[in-house]
Amino acid sequence: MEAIQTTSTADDDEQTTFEPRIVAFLCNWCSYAGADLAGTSRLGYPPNIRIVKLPCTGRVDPLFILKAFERGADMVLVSGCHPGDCHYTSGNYHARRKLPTFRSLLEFMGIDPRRFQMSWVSAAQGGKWSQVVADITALATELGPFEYFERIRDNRN
Amino acid sequence: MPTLTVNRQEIEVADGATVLDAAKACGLEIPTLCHHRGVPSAGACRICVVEATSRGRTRLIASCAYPAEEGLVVQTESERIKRSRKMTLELLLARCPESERIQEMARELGVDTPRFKTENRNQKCIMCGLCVRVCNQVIGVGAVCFSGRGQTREVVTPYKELSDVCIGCGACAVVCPTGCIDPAEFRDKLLERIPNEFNCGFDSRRSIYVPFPQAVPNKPVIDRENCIHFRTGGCGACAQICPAGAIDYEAEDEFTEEKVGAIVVTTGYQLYNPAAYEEYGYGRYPDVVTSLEFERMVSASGPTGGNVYRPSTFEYDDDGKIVGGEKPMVCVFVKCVGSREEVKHKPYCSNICCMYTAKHTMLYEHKVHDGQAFVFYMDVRAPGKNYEQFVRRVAKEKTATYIRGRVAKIFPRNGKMVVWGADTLSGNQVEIDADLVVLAAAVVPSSGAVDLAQKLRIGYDEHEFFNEAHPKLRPVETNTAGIFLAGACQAPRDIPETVAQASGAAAKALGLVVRDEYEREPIVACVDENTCNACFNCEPVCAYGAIGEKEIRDRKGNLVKIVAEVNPGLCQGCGACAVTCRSNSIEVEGFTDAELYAEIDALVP
Amino acid sequence: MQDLTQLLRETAEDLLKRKAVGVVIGYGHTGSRGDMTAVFARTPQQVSQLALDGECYRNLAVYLNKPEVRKLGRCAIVVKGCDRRAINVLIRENQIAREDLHIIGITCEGVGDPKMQKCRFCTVHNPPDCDTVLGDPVDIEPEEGEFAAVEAFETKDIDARWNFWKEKLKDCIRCYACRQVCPLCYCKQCVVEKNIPQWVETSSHLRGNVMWNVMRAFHLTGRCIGCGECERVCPVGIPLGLLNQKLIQQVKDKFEFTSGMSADEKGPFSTFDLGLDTDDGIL
Amino acid sequence: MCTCNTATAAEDALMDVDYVPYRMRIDKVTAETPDVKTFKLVFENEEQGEAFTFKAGQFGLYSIFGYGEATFCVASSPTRKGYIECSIKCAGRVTQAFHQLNEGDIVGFRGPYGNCFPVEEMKGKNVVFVGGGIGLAPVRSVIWNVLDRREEFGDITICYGARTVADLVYKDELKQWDARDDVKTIFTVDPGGETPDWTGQVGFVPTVLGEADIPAENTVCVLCGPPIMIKFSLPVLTATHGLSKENVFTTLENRMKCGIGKCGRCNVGNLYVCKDGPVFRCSQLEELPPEF
Amino acid sequence: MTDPREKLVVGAGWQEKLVDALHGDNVRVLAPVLTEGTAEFREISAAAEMATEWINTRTPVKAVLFPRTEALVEFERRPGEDVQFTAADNEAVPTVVLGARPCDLNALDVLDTVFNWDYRDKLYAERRAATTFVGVACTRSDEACFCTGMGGRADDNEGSDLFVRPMPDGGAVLEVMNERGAALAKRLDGAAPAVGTEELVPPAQVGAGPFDTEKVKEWLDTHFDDDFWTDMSLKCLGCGACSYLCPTCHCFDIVDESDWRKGQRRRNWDCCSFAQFTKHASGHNPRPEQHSRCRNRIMHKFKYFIDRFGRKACVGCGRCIRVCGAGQDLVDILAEITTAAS
Repeated sequence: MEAIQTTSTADDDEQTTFEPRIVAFLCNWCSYAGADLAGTSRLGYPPNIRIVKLPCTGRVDPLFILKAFERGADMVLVSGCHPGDCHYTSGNYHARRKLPTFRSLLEFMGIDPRRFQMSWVSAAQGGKWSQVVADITALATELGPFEYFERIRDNRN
Repeated sequence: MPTLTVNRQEIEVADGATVLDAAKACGLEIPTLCHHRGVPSAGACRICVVEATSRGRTRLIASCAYPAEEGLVVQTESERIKRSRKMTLELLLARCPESERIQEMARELGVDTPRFKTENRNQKCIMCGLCVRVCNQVIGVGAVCFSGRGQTREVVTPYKELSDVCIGCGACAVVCPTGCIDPAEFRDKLLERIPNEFNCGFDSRRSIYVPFPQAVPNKPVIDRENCIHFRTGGCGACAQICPAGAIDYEAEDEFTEEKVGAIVVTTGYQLYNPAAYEEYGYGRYPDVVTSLEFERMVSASGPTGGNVYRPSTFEYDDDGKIVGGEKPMVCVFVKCVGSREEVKHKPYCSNICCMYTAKHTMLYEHKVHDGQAFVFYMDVRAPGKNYEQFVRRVAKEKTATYIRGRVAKIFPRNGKMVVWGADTLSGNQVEIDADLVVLAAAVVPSSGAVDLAQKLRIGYDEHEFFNEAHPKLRPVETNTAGIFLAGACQAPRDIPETVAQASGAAAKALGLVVRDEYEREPIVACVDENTCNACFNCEPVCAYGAIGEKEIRDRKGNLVKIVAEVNPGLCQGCGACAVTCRSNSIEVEGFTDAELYAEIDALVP
Repeated sequence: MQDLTQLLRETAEDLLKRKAVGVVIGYGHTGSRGDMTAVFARTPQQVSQLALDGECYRNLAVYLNKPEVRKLGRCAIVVKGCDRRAINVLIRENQIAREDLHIIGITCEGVGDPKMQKCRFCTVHNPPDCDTVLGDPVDIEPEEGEFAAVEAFETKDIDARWNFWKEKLKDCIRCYACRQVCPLCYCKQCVVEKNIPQWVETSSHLRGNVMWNVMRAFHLTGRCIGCGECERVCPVGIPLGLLNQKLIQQVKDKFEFTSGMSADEKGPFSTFDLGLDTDDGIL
Repeated sequence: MCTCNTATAAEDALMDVDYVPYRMRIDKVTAETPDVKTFKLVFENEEQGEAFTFKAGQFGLYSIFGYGEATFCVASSPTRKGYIECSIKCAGRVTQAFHQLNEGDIVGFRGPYGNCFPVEEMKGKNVVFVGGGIGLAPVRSVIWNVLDRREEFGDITICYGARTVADLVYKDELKQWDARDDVKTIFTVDPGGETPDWTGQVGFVPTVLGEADIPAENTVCVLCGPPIMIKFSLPVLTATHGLSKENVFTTLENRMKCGIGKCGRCNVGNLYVCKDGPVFRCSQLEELPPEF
Repeated sequence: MTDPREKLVVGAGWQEKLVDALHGDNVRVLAPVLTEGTAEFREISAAAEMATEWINTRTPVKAVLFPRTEALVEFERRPGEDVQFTAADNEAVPTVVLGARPCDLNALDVLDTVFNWDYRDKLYAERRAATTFVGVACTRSDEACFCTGMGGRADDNEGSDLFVRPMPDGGAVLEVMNERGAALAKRLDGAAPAVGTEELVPPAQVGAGPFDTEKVKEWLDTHFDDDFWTDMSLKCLGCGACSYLCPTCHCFDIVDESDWRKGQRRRNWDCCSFAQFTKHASGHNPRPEQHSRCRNRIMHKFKYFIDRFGRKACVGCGRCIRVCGAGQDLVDILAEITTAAS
């Protein structure tokens, strides 16, 4: 996968120093292929995204999301096939129930729901992938470092 | 099964057969007028009389209506019969002297001029009632009937008015022995011509038809929507006529379930509808056609028999066949109609248009020797073997004038289609008065491609072309195991490419199905029997029904517990079950919790 | 209530005498302090320990998962409407078969003094599908909206929410009383006990505590019947019921699902509904 | 329980423990069976290595940082200095992680802890070693300890069995022992576990042990293996061969966390297996609550 | 009750002075602070934060010496390098604990024993040495309290370094129990020697009569296998609340918690009621059933610990009764055993 770094045009010093870390869980068949397409199509997108390939968004356990936050992710993205297009028939339908519910729980806990994003990006949507990453990176930059877990990372007690 | 004697020949006929049938079975010809195979006989015209002897008594009977009784002795040739027929024809000729059919029959029986005269001569109708019977008893509509008695008797519509009862099927006209019926007298709107889809609707077909000459299987099908039998319950003419008894109206479309080891998807393409270019007027101006319509025209088996005519001038025969038209002397071909149009249409190149357009110009030249062809093009893309040479030949032989530029507008003027375009090489505006404009419309996937893809669980791109597993390394496979692609359903492809891909797909499919043992994907789920709670929440989540129950027994065979089990042959490894399992007792090989944990762990230092 | 106690004892005695059950799990005032706790009557003599009153707030369904209790034979169990719902979930998740239970339902106007919060919006005062029902049918309108507490909490802004939970969860000592008392936490291996990999850290610090409590709540999505036992037993007073209630609200609003209303239902995460599910909030 | 231990224990007593392990480097990894590997560990700090002593039967806590600690006996002989060996069966989180390691990797080791086999007490006596599966590891430490001082002991018999030929550990050493004139060896595999070229016996350890010729007088036994094997071997040793339970020694493998009598995990009755064991006389075990 | 070495009288407001003096010396002061209906030991910056009316803290004072989680070893793995590890920074902070209850302080003896009986637990020992405990006589009790049943008293000064007997006017009689207490008492300006006739707030009356723990032990000695265990454990749900909040329970777990780069080896409270507590990696579990675990808990407190260390491991603080979600009652269990024994 190739991600061509877009040059940051931010003139604000603070903004240029903060590079959000975004962990993305992508389904193998649609979004991962879409990201791949973005790469082979030489579409640029911010390099802040770190991808975990999964067979399907249905494989995304909320544990993964929390663990990513715990480990220092500023944002988590889950991206998969559009509804109806799941390679496994219904994995994304299950994800579409489970993960937004989890997001509402996070929100209830006081974790900004915007820190957990979901998208549907098909294998042919290299352009959309590039756009999604650009958009959420901009959002993550705007939201700033996610410090809830950072602060308790080395918590002794 | 009665047995009777016809002209001293014994014959056994089917129950319900008529004497006429028996005679025919003996190879004897009996003239008829009011008889039609598909219509119940009435013995109205009495041309078909024969002598029949039963219980010692000999009479003249109408063979078309008289039942073939057991022991009946029939004589089809005799003076008495001849006299009777002559008399009948004399009378008919007197009534219908102009009818060619009657004249012909009269000649055969040696009747020259009738001895009788009638007031209202020159009728064609012989009052045989065949049309009334066909309409009532066969079509089942009853749109025509007899009216009046004796001299004033005539065949009319009820109240002599055009009625909606008539469905305009034209059966009456077909059966009329004297050809005196024009269905237009019964109904203002006749049954619509059924456009022949294979010929792009240029000509028509019947409601029972063979879809196209090379159809597989090459057998007729009934178009239920248009078939009179399915509309009124009547007709059934085709069933009566078919000597093989192959027509079965009861036959239903069936869903058959087949278990297969592989599927090759070859659903092909269709043309982008150029009506989307309003400025080209496709659909409004008959002389603006698509390349496929042109292709049908130049085909020897096509609607025009290989002649190129301007569609606005098509001449049809009674059967709806095109028999003539005006040859287009100036023909303009427009390429890239819908292709390579990022904004409103399709951004991709349709791949095949350059080559077939070059071919079309050549065929056009063959068909219309002194015609003039122009081609509007963006580029000429001819990257196949010998393709470039072919295009050069077209240019060299001047079969067409290539104009690099796009067409801005097409409109009719003085019976011509005016084509406004640009020649970007010379920088000039071009105006051509064309007789025919052929649009090389973009290639798009067949309608229903998305539905099919969703059924098969194969991917498709934003243009609805199916996705191959890998553009370079797995071009004929899909991401779903056992499903392969060939041809234009995957992307615009020409014939050699399609054939090559189809061969590859076939080989791949065979490679899959000929094996005795299969390798399954290593990425499947497995259940930890020790920790499984047997809640079976995973079961409904599995789209493949791969989760079953497993009984755990101790050494003595006592049931200890039941746990979930994954059938690795069915499992596709999506992992939805693993997430549903709260105790994390299901792992997906290759995407185990431990592996994913390590990945997440390492991603954010 | 006294006569109900009598009725219960008679029922239990009959069941035990007939050997229709091996144990009657009910309530009783036990010990020197007389707390209303679980009583396991295994002989007709022991039925005198059984009692019913307004303090039957425990959810005894949790004991149906205990192997030690199951060893005693077929169970008769005293349930209120809310507890009955928990049994429905257990049946739907194959943890117990309906025919292995004799359910003694007690109609309930709410328990505790003052009434427990869950009783104020209860709609299952009369437990359905019981083998024996004790008490007259109760018809009470809910006193407050089911999600009043959730809605009240949600008036806090996002940072205030986090600060609230941070302070609460900091105290979690990881005694797992919430898990052990939950009738629906029956996993042979809790996610926190799975150590390859160790998703949930076991140390009692905020990082692991957040993970544990969030996952505990999430594993009850579409399952929790809101008996409130987790919150009641938490030795450090974490309002766990609020988290559960939020998820109950979510599945009700989004998936039109209320857990435990029938034993045949499918959990909201075992199925999906193209008519209900939306792409809201998905890019 | 054994006198030789008290010296060590006294030295360690009231030593401050901060749970920081020795830094050890893996010197050699030997695959014993499909799921057992033997790790040879050397001290990174040479001083520590020189000062380090232990007794046969003692255990330690081996750790991989990020995965945790696990308890194993030291499988090498105290007579062989400068390194320790442990044989680890792949079972849980730590052992799985151990199996991923390679030579040169760093691990932690805390120990030695616990008591030991009373090698001094065995002097002048006939010694029978009975091992099953991975249970040979603690026995091996004693075997080499005894063989390295061969002249001090009487007849030596080694009876070792595993489920299959593949499951036999220390295959090279089995050959070495077999080749010695001064050691009697009985090697066996469970019925069905034999290979065509297997020259040893076929049968369960208690069975072949019962058929073996073992002197009843002046004999001690070191017995280690799966609980089921111990359960059935013990009567064979006592009833068939006439050994006293006092003279049969085994080790317990309770779960431990601290190794130093604090964490409360290994308690059996009022004993701390980590302090009062892991080596016990079979007569002692009979008096303990059956919680091991 | 142990005889104090010295008795002092201090007037109302003595806590303020003491806390201020200690803060001046950078000594951490922990005291019960009321939080949502219960009290917890928290670091205080002024005596006013301290609870005045409380029965006992939710968490026992053992947490000061033996926290519910603490780092033992710090480790770090840099790419391409071997793992590095060091002892965690656990430097003991000089601490004074104000307001510990006699039962909790009694319990320290159990912890002292365990953490020092053979090897000395460095972390515990250093914290112990740096901490001074100021015990205070109970003036209130609740129905779960049963220190008297275990031989304790509401005004037992055993285990305190300095023991406080409150007076109605806010003053107190302080008993100096040892050097640490004496050192603390020195900081109290205006303390006068007690005369012995000071009016004291009467100590709380704790309802439980003394148990004959010897009888209990006798019964336990001979009833390892008994239906009693099955019966009493039916109710138990196997959580760790009672152990975690028990002032004498000291079982712990050692776990590594880390991300891929660095982490800590931690010591956490553990509990013998957990089904996983003794479970081997092989799946074998020496205490597979709840009754064996419940039995172990009772046996450990009232038999094993006595056998080993000569004292029982229960001080009657009543926390296990208060927190038990299943309504399990240790007093009742002991009563039943006593009945069975007679």
